[in-house]
Amino acid sequence: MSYLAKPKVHHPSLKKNAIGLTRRDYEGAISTLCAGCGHDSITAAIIHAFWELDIQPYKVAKLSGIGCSSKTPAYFLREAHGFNSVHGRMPSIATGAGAANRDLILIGVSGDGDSLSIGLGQLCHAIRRNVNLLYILENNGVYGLTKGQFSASADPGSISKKGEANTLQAIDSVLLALSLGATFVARSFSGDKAQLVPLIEAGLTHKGFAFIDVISPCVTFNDHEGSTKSYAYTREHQIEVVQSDFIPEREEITADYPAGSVRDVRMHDGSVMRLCKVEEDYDPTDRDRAYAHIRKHKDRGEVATGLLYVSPDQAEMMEQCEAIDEPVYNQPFERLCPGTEELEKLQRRFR
Amino acid sequence: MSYLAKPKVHHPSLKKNAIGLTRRDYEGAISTLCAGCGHDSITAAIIHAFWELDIQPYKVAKLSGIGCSSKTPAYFLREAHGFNSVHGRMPSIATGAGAANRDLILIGVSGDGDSLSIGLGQLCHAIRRNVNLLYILENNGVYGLTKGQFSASADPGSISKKGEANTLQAIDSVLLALSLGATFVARSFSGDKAQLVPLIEAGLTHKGFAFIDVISPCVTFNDHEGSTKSYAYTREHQIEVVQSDFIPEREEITADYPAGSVRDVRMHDGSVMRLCKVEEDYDPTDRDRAYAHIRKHKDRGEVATGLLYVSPDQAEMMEQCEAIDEPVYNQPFERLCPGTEELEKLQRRFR
Amino acid sequence: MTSQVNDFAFKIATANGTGSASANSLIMQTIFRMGIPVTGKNLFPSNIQGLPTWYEIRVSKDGYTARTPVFDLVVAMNAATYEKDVHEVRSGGWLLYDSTWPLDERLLRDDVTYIGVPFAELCAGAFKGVRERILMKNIAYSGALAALLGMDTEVIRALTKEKFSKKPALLDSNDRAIDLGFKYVKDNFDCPLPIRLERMDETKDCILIDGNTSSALGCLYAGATVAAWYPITPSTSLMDAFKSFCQRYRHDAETGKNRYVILQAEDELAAIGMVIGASWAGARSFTSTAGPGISLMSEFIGLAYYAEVPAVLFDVQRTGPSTGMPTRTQQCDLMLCAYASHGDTKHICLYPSDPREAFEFAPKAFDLAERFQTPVMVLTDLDIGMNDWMIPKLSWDDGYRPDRGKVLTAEELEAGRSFFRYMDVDGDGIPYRTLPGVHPRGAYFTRGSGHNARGGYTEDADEYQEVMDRIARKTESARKAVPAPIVQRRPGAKAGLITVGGCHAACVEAGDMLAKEGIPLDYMRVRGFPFGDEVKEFIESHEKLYVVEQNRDAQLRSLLMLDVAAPGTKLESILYYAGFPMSAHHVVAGVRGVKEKVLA
Amino acid sequence: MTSQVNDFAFKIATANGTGSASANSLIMQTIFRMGIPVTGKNLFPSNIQGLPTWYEIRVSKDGYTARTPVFDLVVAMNAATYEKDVHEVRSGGWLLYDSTWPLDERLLRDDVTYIGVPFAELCAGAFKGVRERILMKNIAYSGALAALLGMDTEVIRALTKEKFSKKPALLDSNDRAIDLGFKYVKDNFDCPLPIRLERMDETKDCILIDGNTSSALGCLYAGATVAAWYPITPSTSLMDAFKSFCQRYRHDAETGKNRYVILQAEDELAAIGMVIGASWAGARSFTSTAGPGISLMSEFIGLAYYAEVPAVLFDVQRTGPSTGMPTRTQQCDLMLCAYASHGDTKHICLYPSDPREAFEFAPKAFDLAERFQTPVMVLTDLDIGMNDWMIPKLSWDDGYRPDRGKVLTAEELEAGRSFFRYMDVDGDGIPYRTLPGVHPRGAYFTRGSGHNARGGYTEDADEYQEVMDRIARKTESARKAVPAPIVQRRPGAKAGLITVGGCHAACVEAGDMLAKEGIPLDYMRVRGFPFGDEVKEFIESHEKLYVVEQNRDAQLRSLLMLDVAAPGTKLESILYYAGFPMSAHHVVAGVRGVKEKVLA
Ligand SMILES: Cc1ncc(C[n+]2csc(CCOP(=O)(O)OP(=O)(O)O)c2C)c(N)n1
Ligand SMILES: Cc1ncc(C[n+]2csc(CCOP(=O)(O)OP(=O)(O)O)c2C)c(N)n1
Ligand code: SF4
Ligand code: SF4
Ligand SMILES: [Mg+2]
Ligand SMILES: [Mg+2]
Repeated sequence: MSYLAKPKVHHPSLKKNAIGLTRRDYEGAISTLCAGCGHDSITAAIIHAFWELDIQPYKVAKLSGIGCSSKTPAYFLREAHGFNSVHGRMPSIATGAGAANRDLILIGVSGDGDSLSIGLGQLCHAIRRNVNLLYILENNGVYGLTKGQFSASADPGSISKKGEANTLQAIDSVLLALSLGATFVARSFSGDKAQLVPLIEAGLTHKGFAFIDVISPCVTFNDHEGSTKSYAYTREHQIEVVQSDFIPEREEITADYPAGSVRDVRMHDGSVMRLCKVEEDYDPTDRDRAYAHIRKHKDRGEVATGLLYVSPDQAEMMEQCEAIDEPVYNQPFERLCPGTEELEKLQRRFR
Repeated sequence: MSYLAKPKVHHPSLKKNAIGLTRRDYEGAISTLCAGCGHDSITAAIIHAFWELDIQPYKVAKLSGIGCSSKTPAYFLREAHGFNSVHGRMPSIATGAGAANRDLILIGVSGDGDSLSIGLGQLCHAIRRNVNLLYILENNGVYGLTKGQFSASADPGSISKKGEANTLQAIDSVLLALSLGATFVARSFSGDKAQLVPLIEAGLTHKGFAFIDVISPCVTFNDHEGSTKSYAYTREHQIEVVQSDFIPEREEITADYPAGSVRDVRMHDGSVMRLCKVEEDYDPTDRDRAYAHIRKHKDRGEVATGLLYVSPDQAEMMEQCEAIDEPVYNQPFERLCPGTEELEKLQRRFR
Repeated sequence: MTSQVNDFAFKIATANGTGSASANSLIMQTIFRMGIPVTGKNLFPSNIQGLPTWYEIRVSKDGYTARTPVFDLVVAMNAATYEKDVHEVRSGGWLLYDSTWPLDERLLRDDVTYIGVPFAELCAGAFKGVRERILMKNIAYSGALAALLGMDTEVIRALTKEKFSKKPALLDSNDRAIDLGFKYVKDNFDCPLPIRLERMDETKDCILIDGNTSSALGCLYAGATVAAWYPITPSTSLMDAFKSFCQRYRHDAETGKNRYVILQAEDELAAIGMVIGASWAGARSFTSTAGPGISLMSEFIGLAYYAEVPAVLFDVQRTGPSTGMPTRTQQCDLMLCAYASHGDTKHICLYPSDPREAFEFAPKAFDLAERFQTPVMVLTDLDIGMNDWMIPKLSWDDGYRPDRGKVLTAEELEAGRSFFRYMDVDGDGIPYRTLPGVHPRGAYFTRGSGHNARGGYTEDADEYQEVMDRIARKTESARKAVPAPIVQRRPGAKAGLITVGGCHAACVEAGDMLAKEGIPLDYMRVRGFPFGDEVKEFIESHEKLYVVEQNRDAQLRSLLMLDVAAPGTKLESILYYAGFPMSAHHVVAGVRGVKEKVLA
Repeated sequence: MTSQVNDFAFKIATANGTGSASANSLIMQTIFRMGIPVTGKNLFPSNIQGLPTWYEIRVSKDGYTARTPVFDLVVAMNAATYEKDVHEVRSGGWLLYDSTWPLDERLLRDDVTYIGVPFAELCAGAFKGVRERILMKNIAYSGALAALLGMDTEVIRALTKEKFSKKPALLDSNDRAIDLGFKYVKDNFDCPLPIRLERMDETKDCILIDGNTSSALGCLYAGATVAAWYPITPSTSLMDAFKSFCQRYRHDAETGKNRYVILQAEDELAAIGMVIGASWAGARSFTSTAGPGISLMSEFIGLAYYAEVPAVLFDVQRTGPSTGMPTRTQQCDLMLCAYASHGDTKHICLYPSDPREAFEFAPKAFDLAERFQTPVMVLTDLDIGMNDWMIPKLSWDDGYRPDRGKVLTAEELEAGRSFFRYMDVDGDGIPYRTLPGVHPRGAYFTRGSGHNARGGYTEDADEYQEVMDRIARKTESARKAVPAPIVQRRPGAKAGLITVGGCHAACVEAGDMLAKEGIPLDYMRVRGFPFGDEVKEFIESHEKLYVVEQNRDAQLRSLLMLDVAAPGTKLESILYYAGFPMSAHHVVAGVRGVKEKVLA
């Protein structure tokens, strides 16, 4: 049983954030995942991001499906409500929760089996709806909890622990999301906290569906030689195509970057995602070029990571529904029920 | 009630094909769809294609889900088995049928509701498996049979018959298929039989999953001003990016085209798909360029049609399974059951 | 039948999508406004255009609203079903047909009076364009019927005026079409027929409404704010109605914002997931579907049951199994809804008998769902949901306030009130819950996996069982909370009639018929599951009980045996499941049949 | 207990993923090879590494194989559950623990003998590397047990040799670890304990096997060629086993091609769809799943029922509802499997009681599915499926030929034999079917929507009902075809014990115990649904019946009431549903409890 890997960043671990909470206040139950599981590192990054963003834990709702990855919401934000639903159906739960209470800060955690096999339809449609949700796909290429079958993200030719080669095409969740019109698409690696934390922060700030696919090796069933989702393989083939830094609203922006190399994307709440374009020809606000770029790396056997695409200004679900600004779930009954008189009037129609 | 639109091509309609059958022999029950429904034209094209390919109707299995489109398998090939399954689940039925009897010629007909909403997951995974199946998506942007709700292929801003504008992103099945590694991707228009027939012929010949999205206007619920799936709109915005002609194996190929403008793609059975590249920079064997090209037209508000991408040599499902060449369903029992002696031996393991 | 004044039935045969619907509702409304009790049953195909469709209208001065299979008059406007339709006329009845074309000799019956009106010809003369001629032909037969049955032409005029107030052109052509039919009949036949209408005063406190519309209205009044659905016949019009009501009553004029959210999901699994998510977050949320949807929702229904999340589902039943006959009615999901999902599960079900109860049970369903923190199923059917029923006007109590159940507020939590999600604090089996985003002390982890009374994950045998046993107690206590059965006793009755839902109308009528025959029967209609004590008592107090329902496998009988230990030996099934609404004739024949069987 | 030779139970507590599994099976096999009846129950968590896990071993010279909750000895290797484990030792029993660290005073019981062995210390001395030390610690305790219980060291040696024949290094360290434990105990305690093993000759015609493996073997022998599945505990190992059997027996050496297709589907809906598609095309096809899968398959199951397509489903039941406790056992899907899907549906179910019947029922399931053209469910559970059972060797009749049911061949069709898909030609309710791709005259359109006897689409009331009634007759006739119940009568018995599946072992033992107490009970174990006449007769011939099952809501009792009109008043439920396999103690206590209840 592994305890939470504590964040490795460099300030005393009991430092308080703007609302007076330490990172401990953002932790949850002790993880029951295997020692070294990538998912635990992602949990640590999530804790760090919420802490840095000064978010009140209880304003958050944590949602998941079923799988080792889907267990992780129990391991962070103990003061937030959690909903460990059924396999592959977290997106619909999140959609409903967001519809009822748009003030909730929604974070969904899923796995590649949960998201790309049984849950593929719901994931695609949540993207289409642009539900205001941070969706983290903890991608290890296998079904961990059921002991290591290939998932739909397993690459063709990747070798299972039993030694079998996968023959099927892999579903690349990032390309899929781009094809479906996702408004925030990122990919990262559980072993790269420095990259992951700002991405999570940006995702939480993004208004709409923020999709982050995180390669998260399964040490027990898919971290061996021949696996393309192992720590070793990912370290070798990961290429950060755009390095991003998240700057919360209140901090004013100091432009100490060599001109040209930097691009700021302003999120709807005024905060800024600062993108240092590691690669010249790359533009993370151009969907088609982003797509082509990722494919180009893919063809080279590389895994492009970073904030791959963002379009901060598209209407999220509740805006499309033209819903009131307050949550609908606790509207006073008087404002919901037309009452006797109206019923009288109304019934003239039915005579 | 509309009777089958008879093929409009120019030879006497009772001409016999190589196996001595007339097009009548490829027809089915009388359509019960609305007069003018695009689906009926597709049915006519299917009948024509099977006839031209000299296929024995009874060797075919016709599969569908639920919807007006899914009713159409009853309207062609009366001598073929049909399976009108449940809503959105035709791909799994087809996968199973193909696994049991790989000699079956499988054709699946579906609608945009059937394929892109409830059935999205199964469609994507059938593509991934490269099931040896011709899949025709009769795309009208609405749920016809349930009276005109928007489907997932309805374009943002498209106006419903009730006058409401669609706010959601459209799922473009062709881009989706390309992202998922589909090996044969085409788009056509029910009103363009000359284009549709050769595509169906090529699709039937393709070894693996052949996907054809056919814009097929719903005259009753989505053929009005403001709809982007109406006859008028489609006629105006359809652009044939690659004009294709199907040349069955036995006919030798006469190269009477201006050199350079033509490209032949040889299908696994020796037949040839002749592509006249209407557009210079287009290469239907380059997945990424095809994708970019389609997007380019989309951004211009155009609908690219034709054989958009083909890769004839990838292993279809049964090859990936390394299954025997004959169907497995009727293997002699002796070859399947190890018998008493083996059972004796085997059980030593369990002592 | 003795007198035929205001007491007969007729049937109109047309083709789908030829605009006969408006003609039929015109006829219905006219009779209704003449103060005469009337019901209509629409028998339509699973098709958009061209297939045969029938509309049955029953006029009953005694106020019987059940379907009757005996037709005094048939209007045969569809050549495709001509032969079938001629056979449907009762001996001594009338057939109204389009005499533009000569009638096939073989279709002539000498026990039927044929009334030929050259509708096509008349309309060809009076209207331009194929489409309009087809439409007007159907309006014209309502004119003919007006003359034959003695409808009040003033009422008709008034109705067309209201209907086409904004479309003068249409108004004109409709009126002309009506006159065509009316005049021709007046001039060529002596009217009215022995089956005819005479003004009454029986409908002034009633309305004509379908159950999907009234269910939607009930959800609006109950304060439902989130609805998620996937289109499926015959439930689609429920959500359509809810949407239009919301647009009218929940749209904030100034801000232009909506006080509701309706989500068309990608399928039924997503729809129920959205409902559960919304209910979990505190909204009154519901979905509407039909049998196939309930099957697909099964896994999620089990989650809501075990994790104790409220949810309201309307199952507008249609003929099963599988796709079955989507445009025919049945009561075939009774067992499924009561026990949906794997593992030990049991669900609260409500069974409205008509659109009025559908309206009343909607708020009840939300109250029960939130009180007992569990899914509640409201089972109607295609007949209740899509046909126009004559019912007493709907009424509403402005004093009604939703029962949101045991939800701890931020204040209570702030005040340090202890909270363990699945603990039986009050001894009623119902735990307290909290909503997300309200207070740190309210936080807990909702899960469908094993959990203990404190809400923690568990694989411990005792902890698991403690929660399961409490949930069982909770569901038990719901017996007292669901609507009690309707019970009517008749002097001298030894046996009883038991039924559910839309069979009510047929059973009431059958009860009267049987009583006249000297077979008085007590009557009980169950309205909620699990069944209350009254149900048990009624069964115990009779030696023989006829259980009337619309499915093949006697599902209501099964529920009675399982839930209140009704001895099967007592329960004689009367089943009708061919897809049409139940009629009194079926019930009477059934009772007689059983009696004979017993005697033999 | 009087004698403790070959008649005791012990329990080993370790942590998940520390390799204790191999130690435990070594112990099991040693006892088994000593000719002594033995069973093991593995109680593992829904987790991959680190959580507590227990392995229970029961030695029974009388051959009782049910779980017993009374432990003479507990091996406490997991500090996390130390306290719990100490309490599990029966009074007068023994506790074997790792004495490397001093024992917590508070855990000392004076009615228990503590046997301390410094496993960690011993292994630290003997092995290098953390991982190996942890693993070897677990091997070492088997050595200690060998000494304490008097296991035959020759047998152990032989076993390790076989096991590690290809890994000499591992063989060496294993043997050394065993010696460590063995020696230390020999040197420090007098061995063996009063609870000890002595060679017998009771196991030579038996094997140790789990039900998932034997089910898979049954499917292989039945000639299944297409399998589709989605991973889910506890059914996953069934498909794993099927795959490895196929690789061994269905792989064509020359061509390198496979005479089978196994598809890992994207979910359970797709899995059952593939099975239905494959069966429709003529293959013997099956899926394996657990409760949540059956819920998700519900819609498709209704299609197969109504369109009459064969399909075989293995439901390896686990503790529900919802996700429930995936690694605990229950019999909680009995009702769901019998009636899955909306509309009127009813399914053939088979209930094997152990791995041997699981093997035998597999071919039976395919025969029934193809004979009756309908889904057939084989219900096992986690206990049967995943635990090692001692059963008589499996046997096979080489004369067996699959019953492919009424399938018309190309020749028959060519010969002009008329074919109407849904017509009752033979009067047995079973129509003829054809396979796609075989012959033009065989063509028909399979659909879940309304169809008539000729296979055409219909919305006609009579045509629809004709097909539904025939299907009901067909299912009725299946009563005679399913395996008959096992019935055992005892002289002087007035009451009876009824059970299903894996409860058999506990009921057999309980029957003997109760007989000794002077309460002789007749016994019936149902094996197939719908129930045959023998079931009805057994119930009618007893005034009181105890129904033993592993679920909260008495689902078997419900099925008996619904399907053979068993009067509820007769049926007393004995329920255990906390997740562990049923034990005789529960049954005996249950019977006594009811008797007391009755007396009181
Ligand atoms: C309906 C249903 N089917 C199957 C399962 C079994 N199951 C649990 S987790 C899982 C896959 C998990 O894989 P993934 O989502 O990648 O999570 P990981 O364990 O790899 O993090 C499966 C198939 C289930 N719980 N529910
Ligand atoms: C499980 C289930 N849900 C809903 C329905 C109702 N339904 C029938 S067809 C259909 C949509 C059809 O749309 P599409 O696939 O686009 O076909 P079209 O009629 O437009 O050709 C729906 C929702 C159903 N039959 N089954
Ligand atoms: S099995 Fe794999 S995914 Fe699951 S906890 Fe262990 S390492 Fe992580
Ligand atoms: S409703 Fe639309 S899709 Fe359906 S048949 Fe009519 S035109 Fe075609
Ligand atoms: Mg995974
Ligand atoms: Mg459509």
